[in-house]
Amino acid sequence: MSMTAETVNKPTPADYRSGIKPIWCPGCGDYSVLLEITKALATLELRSEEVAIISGIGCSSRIPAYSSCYGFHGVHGRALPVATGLKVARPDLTVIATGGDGDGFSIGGNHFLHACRRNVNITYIVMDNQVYGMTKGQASPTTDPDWDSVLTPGGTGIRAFQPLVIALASGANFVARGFAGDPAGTTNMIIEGIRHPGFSFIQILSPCATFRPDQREWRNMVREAPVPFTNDPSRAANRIMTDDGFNIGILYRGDRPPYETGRKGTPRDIDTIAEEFSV
Amino acid sequence: MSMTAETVNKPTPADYRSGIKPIWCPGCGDYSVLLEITKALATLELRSEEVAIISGIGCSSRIPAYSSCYGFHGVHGRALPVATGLKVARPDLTVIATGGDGDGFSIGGNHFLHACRRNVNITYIVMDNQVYGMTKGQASPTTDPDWDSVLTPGGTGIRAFQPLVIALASGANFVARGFAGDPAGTTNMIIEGIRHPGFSFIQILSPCATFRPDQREWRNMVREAPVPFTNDPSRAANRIMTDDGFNIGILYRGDRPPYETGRKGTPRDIDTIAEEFSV
Amino acid sequence: MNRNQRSAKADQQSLSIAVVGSGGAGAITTGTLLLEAAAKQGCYGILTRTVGPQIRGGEAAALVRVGNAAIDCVGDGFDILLAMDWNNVDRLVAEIPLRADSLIIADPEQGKVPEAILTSGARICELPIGELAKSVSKGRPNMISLGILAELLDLQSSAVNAVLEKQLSKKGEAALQSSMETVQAGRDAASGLGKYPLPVGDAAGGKRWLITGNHASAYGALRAGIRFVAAYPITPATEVLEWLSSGLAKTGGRLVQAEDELASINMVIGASFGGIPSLTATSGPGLSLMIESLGLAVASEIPLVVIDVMRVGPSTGIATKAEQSDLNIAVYGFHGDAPHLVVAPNSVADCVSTTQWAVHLAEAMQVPIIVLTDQYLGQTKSIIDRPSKVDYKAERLTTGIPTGGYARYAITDSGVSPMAIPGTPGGQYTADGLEHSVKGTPSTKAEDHEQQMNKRQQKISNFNYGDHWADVEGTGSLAVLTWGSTTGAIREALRKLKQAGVDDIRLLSLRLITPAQPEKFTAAMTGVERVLIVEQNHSAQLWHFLRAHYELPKDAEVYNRAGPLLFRPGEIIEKIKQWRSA
Amino acid sequence: MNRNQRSAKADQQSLSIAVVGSGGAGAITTGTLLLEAAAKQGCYGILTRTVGPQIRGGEAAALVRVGNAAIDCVGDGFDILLAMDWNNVDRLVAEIPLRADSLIIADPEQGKVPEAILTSGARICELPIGELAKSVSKGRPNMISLGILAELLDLQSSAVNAVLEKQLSKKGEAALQSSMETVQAGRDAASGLGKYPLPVGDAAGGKRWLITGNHASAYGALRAGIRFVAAYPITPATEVLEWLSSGLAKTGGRLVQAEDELASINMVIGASFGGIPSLTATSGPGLSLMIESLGLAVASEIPLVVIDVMRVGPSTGIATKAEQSDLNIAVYGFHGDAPHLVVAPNSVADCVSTTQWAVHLAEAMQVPIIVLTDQYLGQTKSIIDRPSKVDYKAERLTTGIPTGGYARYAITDSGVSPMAIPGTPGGQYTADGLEHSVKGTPSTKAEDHEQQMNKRQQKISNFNYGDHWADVEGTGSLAVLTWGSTTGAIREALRKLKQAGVDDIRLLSLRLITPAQPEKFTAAMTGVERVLIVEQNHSAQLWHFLRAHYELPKDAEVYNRAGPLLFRPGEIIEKIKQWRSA
Ligand SMILES: Cc1ncc(C[n+]2csc(CCOP(=O)(O)OP(=O)(O)O)c2C)c(N)n1
Ligand SMILES: Cc1ncc(C[n+]2csc(CCOP(=O)(O)OP(=O)(O)O)c2C)c(N)n1
Ligand code: SF4
Ligand code: SF4
Ligand SMILES: [Mg+2]
Ligand SMILES: [Mg+2]
Repeated sequence: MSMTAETVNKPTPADYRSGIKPIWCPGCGDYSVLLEITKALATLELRSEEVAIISGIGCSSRIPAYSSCYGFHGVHGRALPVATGLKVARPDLTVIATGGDGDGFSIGGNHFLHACRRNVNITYIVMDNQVYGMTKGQASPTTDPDWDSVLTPGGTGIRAFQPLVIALASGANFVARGFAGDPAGTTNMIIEGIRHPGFSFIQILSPCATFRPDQREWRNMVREAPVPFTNDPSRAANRIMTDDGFNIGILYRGDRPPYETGRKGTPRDIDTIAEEFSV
Repeated sequence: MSMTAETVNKPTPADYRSGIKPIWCPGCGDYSVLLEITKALATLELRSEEVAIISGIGCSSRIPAYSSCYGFHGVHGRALPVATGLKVARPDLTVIATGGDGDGFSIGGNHFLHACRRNVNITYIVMDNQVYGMTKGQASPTTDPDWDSVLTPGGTGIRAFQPLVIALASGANFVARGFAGDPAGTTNMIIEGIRHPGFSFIQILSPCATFRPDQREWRNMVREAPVPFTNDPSRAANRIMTDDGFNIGILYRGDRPPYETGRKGTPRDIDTIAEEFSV
Repeated sequence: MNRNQRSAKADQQSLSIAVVGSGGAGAITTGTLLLEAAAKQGCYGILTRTVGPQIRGGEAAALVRVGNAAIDCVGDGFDILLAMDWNNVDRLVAEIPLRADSLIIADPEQGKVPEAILTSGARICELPIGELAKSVSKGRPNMISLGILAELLDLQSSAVNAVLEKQLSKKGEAALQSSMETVQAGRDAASGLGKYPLPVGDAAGGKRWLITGNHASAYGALRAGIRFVAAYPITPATEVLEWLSSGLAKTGGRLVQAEDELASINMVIGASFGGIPSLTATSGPGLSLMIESLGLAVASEIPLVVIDVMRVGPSTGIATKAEQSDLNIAVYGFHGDAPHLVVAPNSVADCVSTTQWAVHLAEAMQVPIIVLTDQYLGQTKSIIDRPSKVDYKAERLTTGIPTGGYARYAITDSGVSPMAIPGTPGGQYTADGLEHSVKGTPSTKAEDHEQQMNKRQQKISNFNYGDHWADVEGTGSLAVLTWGSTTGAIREALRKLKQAGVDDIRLLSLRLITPAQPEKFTAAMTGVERVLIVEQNHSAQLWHFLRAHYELPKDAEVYNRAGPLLFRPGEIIEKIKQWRSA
Repeated sequence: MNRNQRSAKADQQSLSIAVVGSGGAGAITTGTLLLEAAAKQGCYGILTRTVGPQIRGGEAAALVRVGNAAIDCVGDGFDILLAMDWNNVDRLVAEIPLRADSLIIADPEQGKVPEAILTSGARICELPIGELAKSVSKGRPNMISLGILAELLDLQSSAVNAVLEKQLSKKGEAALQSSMETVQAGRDAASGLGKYPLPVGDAAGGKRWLITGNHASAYGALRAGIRFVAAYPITPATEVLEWLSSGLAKTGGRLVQAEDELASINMVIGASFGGIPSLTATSGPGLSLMIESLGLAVASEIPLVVIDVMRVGPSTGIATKAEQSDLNIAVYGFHGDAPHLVVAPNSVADCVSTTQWAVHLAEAMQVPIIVLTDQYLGQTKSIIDRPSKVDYKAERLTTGIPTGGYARYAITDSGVSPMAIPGTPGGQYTADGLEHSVKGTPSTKAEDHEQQMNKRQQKISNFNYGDHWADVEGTGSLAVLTWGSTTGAIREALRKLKQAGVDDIRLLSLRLITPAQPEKFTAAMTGVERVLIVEQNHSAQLWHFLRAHYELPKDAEVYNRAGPLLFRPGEIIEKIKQWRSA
């Protein structure tokens, strides 16, 4: 969608959709997340050419091309550094990183840690289906230890990764958990995440219809978090470490100043700079 | 040191030293850590040929060659996967991974997360000097945000990484913080770490005499943690998140069963297995 | 190893059948059952599946080719196209060439035959597949389709029933009964359409295997002694890892799912340092991530095997399709000078023995080896002769308990130094990626570097690779040079040319890519005046590699094409004719 | 660009001085001050430092070579060795060849002259360096050493005092006074030893720069318009990043320290996608980690620059020493077919303009480029002529506001498609590492793959690289082919041979490694019958590359050697003599 001067009406979510048909399976949670993202962008009335959506590889990582924003579908696990470079170099843009639990927490885990620490003003949305969808059903870091797969029969035996706790422990400035099937709540947390300065992390439980049919049950398991968000990271961490993974809502809002990307300096003449070499 | 049948005396720390002279600067904390590791091995009376010390790249990562155990000095950031592969394949060995804060938490951060989760029975000792020593003084993840360096003048502006909190949040089974200049305490926590089943993580504050002369002050700043260890990870995390980084001691002992490396199965004849292909 | 023992028949015949349908229609099941039934009747054959970009529910085609002798490539065209529907078939049509004498079976309910299909001029025969399925209780269109094809191909009912029984064993008697009835309904409907009789070989009777290249590689690795695997899933290599997961469990080995490929390769290094033969499998993007640590394995002399199941590049490329474009990275993709091995099987059957050989070579020389297969070899289901037992084993030169100062990287005649396995008293050393002395002590001295570089190079240069370095077939003054999966189409082309009286062309299919074998090459090429190099990639990687490392005749031409369209024998024949008369 | 404009003198002379001492002795300071004072007097020169494995306090040597014309390589031997002590000097001795007519200055207090030094037969002169230092209040042995050398070389006091003043500006007047006195004490002590007069050029007077190759590359990048850098430190590339940190701050650019090289390359991709010319610098191990994402930049057509300051490989190798062994990985180290650029400066001065050119090329063709320098070029302090201004700029073909459907990957004559920069309305597209149509939509079709592969190849094949692709110097029927830092020694060797009457040898130093330029090469090589390829690595990577991509005369020989011992002109002369008469 290009908003020229004539486009004076309020944008609609459809304005943020490209014409490309998703490759997702029927019933995949990612359809809802795509809708929620476009709704959030429409509500914020952002110009689609000033938004960039950056992803890695996975079913969920296909999202950029389905939007009418600028997009980058990079390699597996590297969405966050691409988004970081873009935002630091171009602070004027709204930068959103998206992807899956495998992309973000397995191969991309280190960037996740450091993006939280660095606190660049971007929003990271992970569609967590507790499985590698695109490679046809292996355990991801968020998969329960006893989930059976061909690669790890009987389960990995490894306890599930806790993305929200790690985000808090590493310094993310905004932390929320949503459910794909809760359009209003999820749209709202995306809006708030984009608005919040610094690194905002939103985990969205997004069922994989094909490899995790059991996740159909999620609809009945999620509930609003019983208490409102806090700005105390250790309290927030404590709450999340002791919940069952199905409390949804904005859980933490911090006030660390975002990574200082505005450094300008008065541009000096290159020849003057070079004088230091002169004998 | 090879302990043949004749070697009946109790081993001494010197038995665990190779003849190679460390390349470290005078005053480097890593000398003490080397001594503490050899003391722990001697106390445990482990046979040096049944111990493997695995590291990445950095001043601190040079340790393996200074020991008389089997050693692996791999590439930057990958000590933990090497150690994991070795221990899973050879559960009979005692496997210790060692390295620096840059090696372990910057380039190696993802393996740190996943090693904690996986909980393989190895001990990971990080000599934290809050700097890249080997590359001559750049900020590491644990460096304070305002520490000045040529690469990041005026500081990185990024808050310091909290290794112990991340270890707890990811599932490490034993968590301790030591100080290189506290031989008795540190030796003891290495002994306990090796004894404890599962993944044991020990952060040792180990001053860099050359690039962080300010760390000479650490001697006066460390103190024993005011409360004994807990087995509740969120309580431990809470304590560490609120301390000043100078409480030393064993802070957490968990009871998650270690990664099951003993899987054997009755070895079946390969030809029998192949029958599944037969038409 | 000269492969002339492979089952070749004077009059080899084959039949190609494409079954297409949108997701859920069951085209792949139809094709698979067809192939299995044909196998029971003594056929050879292959099934390649081509699917749309969707994870599930997209269009799909089962491309089956069956015949009376080993089949190692897709055919020139399809004899029969059975379409359960036409959903998005335009995305697949380039892979299903039809001729005027082909037969198209279509369900009129599914709408008009698409333009792209019509242009072939093939005979169209409309059968109400969907209707027919509904005529049987719980009948499914894919079983009607199987019945139609069974009838056209004269498949024996006993063979079809046997595969149905196996397929439906868990679904109960009623499901089996319904399927058998549906198949019969399909047979009845097709009874008047003419016959495309199956070119049948000898009855299989346990002499054949139905296997993919990925399973074949996995099995070869297990047979050679691999007992540790670190895994990170990636298309089209995942099945190697998945099969080994259960294979290792049955043999006392271990598999760890890693957090990424940086971890998986380093886990493999750790396990192999511990004395356990170790492997991982991946595809291009994963191999790229392993490069740094593969260099570590070279420097520290740790044996290991990486199977790279190639897909279309660069970058993410086309994950589900084949290309031979990772030769460069496999051979040259290390920083510094890093002598190591690269081998490539050239058929599904060859995946067994070449992977087995690879394990042997890695262990014998304490070096990393990359095995290059591709999506075609890896994922094509193939009926092959039961592989003969070759006795390549993982045998590493280790130390007993050393007396006196042990030098891990000692200079020896072969270049291979006895390796101390942790646990061995007196063998303690530190493996290092830093340049080092013979003892492993880090060194910045030029003489140590030179000595160790010579050693690393010599141990692989001096090794005797025997006949297995290449398949050399035929004689004559012309030669076609190739490697990997492209070999299949060339073999078939040359066989057909020979039948047509052209017998002055020899085939050289390189199995050992690096180190180069110039002496063997020269011997194998004696008398050759002109060469044609055939490969499936855009920049002619093999050709450039051969130029760099071998002496080619001046008259050398390259015939290359990027993936994913596989070479067909007819194209090769065309090209060869043109080349001969040039 | 033909480099014949470089300052060459009829009678070029040079003098080599080694200053050694254990850590803290200040050998490097002595050498640096010596070089700077010589620069003030109009000399050209270089200082290479060689240090032990220790981080601090290990043995160290400052190897200074000064002369009356540009110096681009280490000399054949040392005229003077000044040893403040002999601590671990055996680790350095291979780098300090002495002749019988060399002068060794040693402090008798530090013990006997080591055997390895004695064998040269050089004249030994004992001076009580330590004692002398103590004779001055706060006197330091390295200032005595500077005095000794100043006396031997006839360095003007004004020049020495000027560099001391600069060096000690922050330490106050007393320190300066003491240093000057100490220097004088050194001068006095050396007064009877004879003279090794400095071969002086014209007075510098602002016409010269004292710079390392790493700073030169960084400066060239900034000059071309680089405004974003992602950094992960690694020896010997860190100084490129460090200099750019302050350089960018002064020009409104930005630098981010990344968590690893996987991050740094992807940050660069992100920033460049945003329209900002972007760069990172690394060495072999880091380059290995960037490989996967460099392929992404090729597929998604994102311009970027990676400077690889080569060190000895494989793996961690020898981090502090030079080798030319990353040619293979730079050229071939991508999975899939991934057309991209590789260039290599061949002198410290050339680092400025070649890096500047590299930025221009990357931006002009929307392609990643690798700039190969090495530890010698990168870390050698060199007195060069002030670089002339060349006007290579970052100029990217971007869209205005597109009217109608914008196709990011449109097929154009040049192969370069206008790129929409985020913020441009109507230009929205998704950059993708998956194969795609002209619009960027993922595609698994063979025709899209072929079209995009052709485009990626053609845009770099069709570009006009002008004269800058290589330095071609001289004429004759013999040619020496080389690249990078090795060029310096060859230039000097050929100049000396010419002085001796041998003028049938031309030099071809390749600056544009890939894509190959066969037409220009053929033209440059007209009349050449024999070639000698010289390179600093173990497996002759350049030679193999040339074989693969160029037509070489049949009579081609390679002279290669692994690092870290740099080629000296005398060795090249020897080799050439032998080769000519073979
Ligand atoms: C370097 C690399 N390794 C492996 C892969 C294969 N791969 C593609 S997507 C994926 C995992 C996807 O899981 P997730 O991120 O959870 O996304 P989902 O498909 O579940 O949405 C993997 C392993 C790859 N593309 N690149
Ligand atoms: C892939 C790669 N990138 C960068 C480097 C350069 N490097 C060597 S050690 C090091 C950091 C060391 O810091 P740390 O781990 O804290 O160890 P220390 O020297 O402080 O003990 C770096 C960046 C490398 N060797 N490999
Ligand atoms: S496989 Fe799962 S995650 Fe992927 S598209 Fe299908 S339902 Fe969605
Ligand atoms: S640089 Fe620092 S960490 Fe490295 S050896 Fe010296 S004191 Fe130790
Ligand atoms: Mg997922
Ligand atoms: Mg450190």
